Amino acid sequence: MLDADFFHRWMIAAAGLVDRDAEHLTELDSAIGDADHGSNLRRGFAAVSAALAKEPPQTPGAVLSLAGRQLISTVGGASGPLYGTLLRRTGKALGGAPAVSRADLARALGEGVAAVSQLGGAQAGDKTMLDALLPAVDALGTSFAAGRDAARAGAEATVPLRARKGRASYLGERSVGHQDPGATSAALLIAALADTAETAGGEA
Amino acid sequence: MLDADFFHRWMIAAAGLVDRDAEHLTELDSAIGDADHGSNLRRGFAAVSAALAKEPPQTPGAVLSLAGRQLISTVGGASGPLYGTLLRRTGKALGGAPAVSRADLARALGEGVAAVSQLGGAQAGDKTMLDALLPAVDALGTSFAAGRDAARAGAEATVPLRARKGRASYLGERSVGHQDPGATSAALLIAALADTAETAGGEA
Amino acid sequence: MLINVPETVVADALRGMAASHPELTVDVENRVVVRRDAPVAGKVALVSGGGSGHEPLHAGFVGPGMLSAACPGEVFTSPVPDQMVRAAAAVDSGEGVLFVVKNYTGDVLNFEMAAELADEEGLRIEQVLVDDDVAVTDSLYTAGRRGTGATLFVEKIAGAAADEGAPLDRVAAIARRVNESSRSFGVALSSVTTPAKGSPTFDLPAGELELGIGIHGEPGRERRAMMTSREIADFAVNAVLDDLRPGGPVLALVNGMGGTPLLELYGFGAEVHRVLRERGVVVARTLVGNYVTSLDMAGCSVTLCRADEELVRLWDAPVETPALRWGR
Amino acid sequence: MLINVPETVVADALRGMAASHPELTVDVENRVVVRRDAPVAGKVALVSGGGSGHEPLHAGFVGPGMLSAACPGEVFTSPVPDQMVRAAAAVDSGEGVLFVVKNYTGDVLNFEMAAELADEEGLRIEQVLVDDDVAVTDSLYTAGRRGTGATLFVEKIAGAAADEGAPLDRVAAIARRVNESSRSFGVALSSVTTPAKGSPTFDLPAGELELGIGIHGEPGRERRAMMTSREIADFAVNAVLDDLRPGGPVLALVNGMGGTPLLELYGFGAEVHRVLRERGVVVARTLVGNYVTSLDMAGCSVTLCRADEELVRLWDAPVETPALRWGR
Ligand SMILES: Nc1ncnc2c1ncn2[C@@H]1O[C@H](COP(=O)(O)OP(=O)(O)O)[C@@H](O)[C@H]1O
Ligand SMILES: Nc1ncnc2c1ncn2[C@@H]1O[C@H](COP(=O)(O)OP(=O)(O)O)[C@@H](O)[C@H]1O
Ligand SMILES: [Mg+2]
Ligand SMILES: [Mg+2]
Ligand SMILES: [Mg+2]
Ligand SMILES: [Mg+2]
Repeated sequence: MLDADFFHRWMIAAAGLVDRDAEHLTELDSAIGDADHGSNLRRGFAAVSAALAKEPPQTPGAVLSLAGRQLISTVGGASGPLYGTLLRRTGKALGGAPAVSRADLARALGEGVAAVSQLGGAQAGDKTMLDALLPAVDALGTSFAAGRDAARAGAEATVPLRARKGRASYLGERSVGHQDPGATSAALLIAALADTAETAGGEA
Repeated sequence: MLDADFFHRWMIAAAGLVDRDAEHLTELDSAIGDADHGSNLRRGFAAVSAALAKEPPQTPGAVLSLAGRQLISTVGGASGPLYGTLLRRTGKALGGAPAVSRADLARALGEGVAAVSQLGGAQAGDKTMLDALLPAVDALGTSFAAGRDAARAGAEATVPLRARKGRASYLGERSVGHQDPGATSAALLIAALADTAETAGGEA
Repeated sequence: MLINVPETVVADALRGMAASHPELTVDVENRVVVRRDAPVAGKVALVSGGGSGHEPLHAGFVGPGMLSAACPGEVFTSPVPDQMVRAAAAVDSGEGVLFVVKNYTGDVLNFEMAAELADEEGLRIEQVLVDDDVAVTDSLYTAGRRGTGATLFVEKIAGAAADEGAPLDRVAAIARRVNESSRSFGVALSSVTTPAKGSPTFDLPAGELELGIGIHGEPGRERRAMMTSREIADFAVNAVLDDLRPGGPVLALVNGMGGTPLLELYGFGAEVHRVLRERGVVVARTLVGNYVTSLDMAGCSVTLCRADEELVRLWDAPVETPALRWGR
Repeated sequence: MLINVPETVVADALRGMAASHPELTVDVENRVVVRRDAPVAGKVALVSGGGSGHEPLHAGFVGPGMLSAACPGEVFTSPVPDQMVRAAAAVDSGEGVLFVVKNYTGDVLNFEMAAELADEEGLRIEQVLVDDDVAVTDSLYTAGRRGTGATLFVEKIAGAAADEGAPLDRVAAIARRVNESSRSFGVALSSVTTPAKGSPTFDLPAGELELGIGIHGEPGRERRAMMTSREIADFAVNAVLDDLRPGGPVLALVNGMGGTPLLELYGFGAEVHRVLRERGVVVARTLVGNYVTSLDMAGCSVTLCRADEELVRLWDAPVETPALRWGR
């Protein structure tokens, strides 16, 4: 079972990967966006880490809710409300349980992802973070590692797509041939989850 | 003897050389000035050519006076009033004579050059057009060709000088190592004179 | 770049605004710029905001006759809901608050969240979405037209209506009318360098330009060999007119993207007027300058707004902000 | 560049000014910009001018409370005497005309010739020479200090004095007092590209800057590795203060050279205020913006003016020009 500490470590791991790859994310965003995705998420996850350190929440749901609120309050842009909603809704779906299973998490994350789709109006194939998140949710039913692989594959599969949502959609055909920054960061978020699970010792 | 037509052709020749070397003059001016000397003089001498074509003056003095007035009215910058004064004063010194000798011209040009020095307050060695004009006036006593050589040598000798007048003086030590644009264009003016004399058939 | 570190550019700029504009209250920590005399009794308040890097938009438009408050986000990143809620609370006189939102996914989502939160706090909020950029096709396959130069028209004219004492629904209706009556088209002659990235967002060789750009350093719809001012005006004004089809006079904004000298911008303005004359369009008022910018980007945009008598009157009404001032 | 051909940039810009500023009379052919209501009976007139490429200086400062007319020259080239004489004749109400001349050999010589010609035509002319740039040593070995940012202070304050009805000698005396009370220092973060040359006037690699530059793309006195906004403010403000030694409050102009985003300029303004605070100098008024520019050059300058009560009052007096407007 995954307790609050696990979710806490997940967020810290996500902050680490985002920090490591921030330049790369910004580079991707400069090709089809406005060159701020890396610094946006770095700022947001740094705030998440700080908030969690200050007063560590006691349940998985509370960890994700706090993280989501922090992202909404510090990121801005499209990714702030979307990632914030993802984590808040996932946290809400986890309820007050002190520990949850991988299957619980996959289900809750599914609700979170649905909320992102509803908020932003994007569907699979629109070349957004959803293209990494949707396959990840499915694969998490199998294993954390499968979730990571599916998310990365989903992110890479955005390259040939033409963007239909967000800033990249302004480019029309010129958005083709570039990997979506949000899908790439979403894959990092899922990779951080799998890393955390592996460090915790095998499949939880 | 040099008649109005000779002076007219001198001015046309000067316009030609300035036009040919305008980019070079501007290049020199961008190193130690503001990158406009070539376009300034091109504009001015084009106006001189146009004015002379419209109503060709009947005496050498009138040709130079008209040319000088045109430069003052169309060039602007430091070189407009200075070159304008040079030609107007030289023209005035030539008086109403229908034709003049090389010696007359050398003397009159000496007065013009003195007027430039008085107007702009510069002396020999200040890294200005005077560094080409002063030796040229002396050498014109000998021959047109000597005038041309002296002017060019004077212009080249401005390279190691530190500017004490005009825009280049703002650079202080950094003005050293560059040829002065105004001295370079002054050498063109004298070269045009020698060219005109040669085309007219030997020493006048 | 003239900065300390990328992380503090927005806070540094707000400190600078605080030091030089005693007529504004600048909350540097919470990133809210408010006119000092807010809330103004009996008047609807206007709040706008968006990513930084477009100055003087928005904070430069705070003052009598225009915005009550502005919320600057990080460079090219929409502000967060907390800022907007705080701004709304600071300026609301009880008559309600209009949010002026440029149509970008980030701005729309953050203002939407802010509106919900403000609503929970008992504030009356209306929103107007600005989407004037004809370079973007407004279809299911895009995030819709971007908000660019028309923002200035909306903020000025709706601000004047609020100043006259119009109620919230009427101020919002006028703001929407201005937006619906406005179209823009932008051109980049250089890329843009954000403090965070430190190098140009896209490569644009000298001798080429991007047609149909926005104000965030996104590449445009099309790259071409360099065009003359005349040709660019033909292209941009025609693109706007073909979409706008004005039947009467227009307001014109000849806007610089930040890196184009005013000398060149005025020359471009002359060409804009020429095209309009050729197409038989009368220009009621023209504004030329760097108002809705994209950091150091060289380039320009043209915004036209179909202007009836009421809009012209509200445009002419007094305004007293750091970047826009006239009337008495 | 956003131009047609280099030869017409100034004329094109004047056509644009004519189209967008009905309050000005723009003589495109003769290159004179005059306030429409000139000559103003009973008032001394102010005429300025200089090379183009410094916009909004000078034409953007024509209007009530500031200049009566401006004469734009070619880019970075002083205007010719004919323009100044024509301008003076257009604005003189019989009370005389003050020429505001920036101290460059070209400007000085051309205005001098104009003054002689105007004198011959029976006009009463006074001249004030602006030379505020402390980067240039004022010695026998230079053309003297350049005129830069202080021009704005001189034109605004002398314009206000003229507007109050002060006679010519008094307007000239105030103008000279403002100049003597003002010092500037400028920094370039990039070179400048003139239309005629089409490529940067000097090479300035990213990561380096030029200290002590003027407004014509001349290289500065010294090249250094890039400095932070904080360090540049320390250097520039100290250079000005060490020469100016104000005993009381100052007016401050935090000026952009054209290519620096307003976001960065405000951040720099915060640092300027910090240095002044540290040195115990009280700032009476601050103006931040692109006012005395050098085409697309990135960079900034700081101008400080020792301000007694009279100068502050005249600074605050109403002004109504394209680029500077306040008061009522
Ligand atoms: N409507 C949307 N639904 C889902 N994801 C979106 C949507 N719009 C944008 N995104 C995601 O957000 C990413 C961009 O985030 P970011 O650069 O931080 O914000 P902004 O576009 O406001 O600068 C995109 O790469 C995309 O994955
Ligand atoms: N006081 C002076 N006396 C003589 N010649 C001068 C003086 N000042 C400048 N010059 C000449 O003028 C030249 C520059 O002319 P130009 O570039 O057309 O004018 P500006 O310096 O106003 O841009 C210099 O190279 C120098 O030879
Ligand atoms: Mg982005
Ligand atoms: Mg020059
Ligand atoms: Mg963004
Ligand atoms: Mg010049």
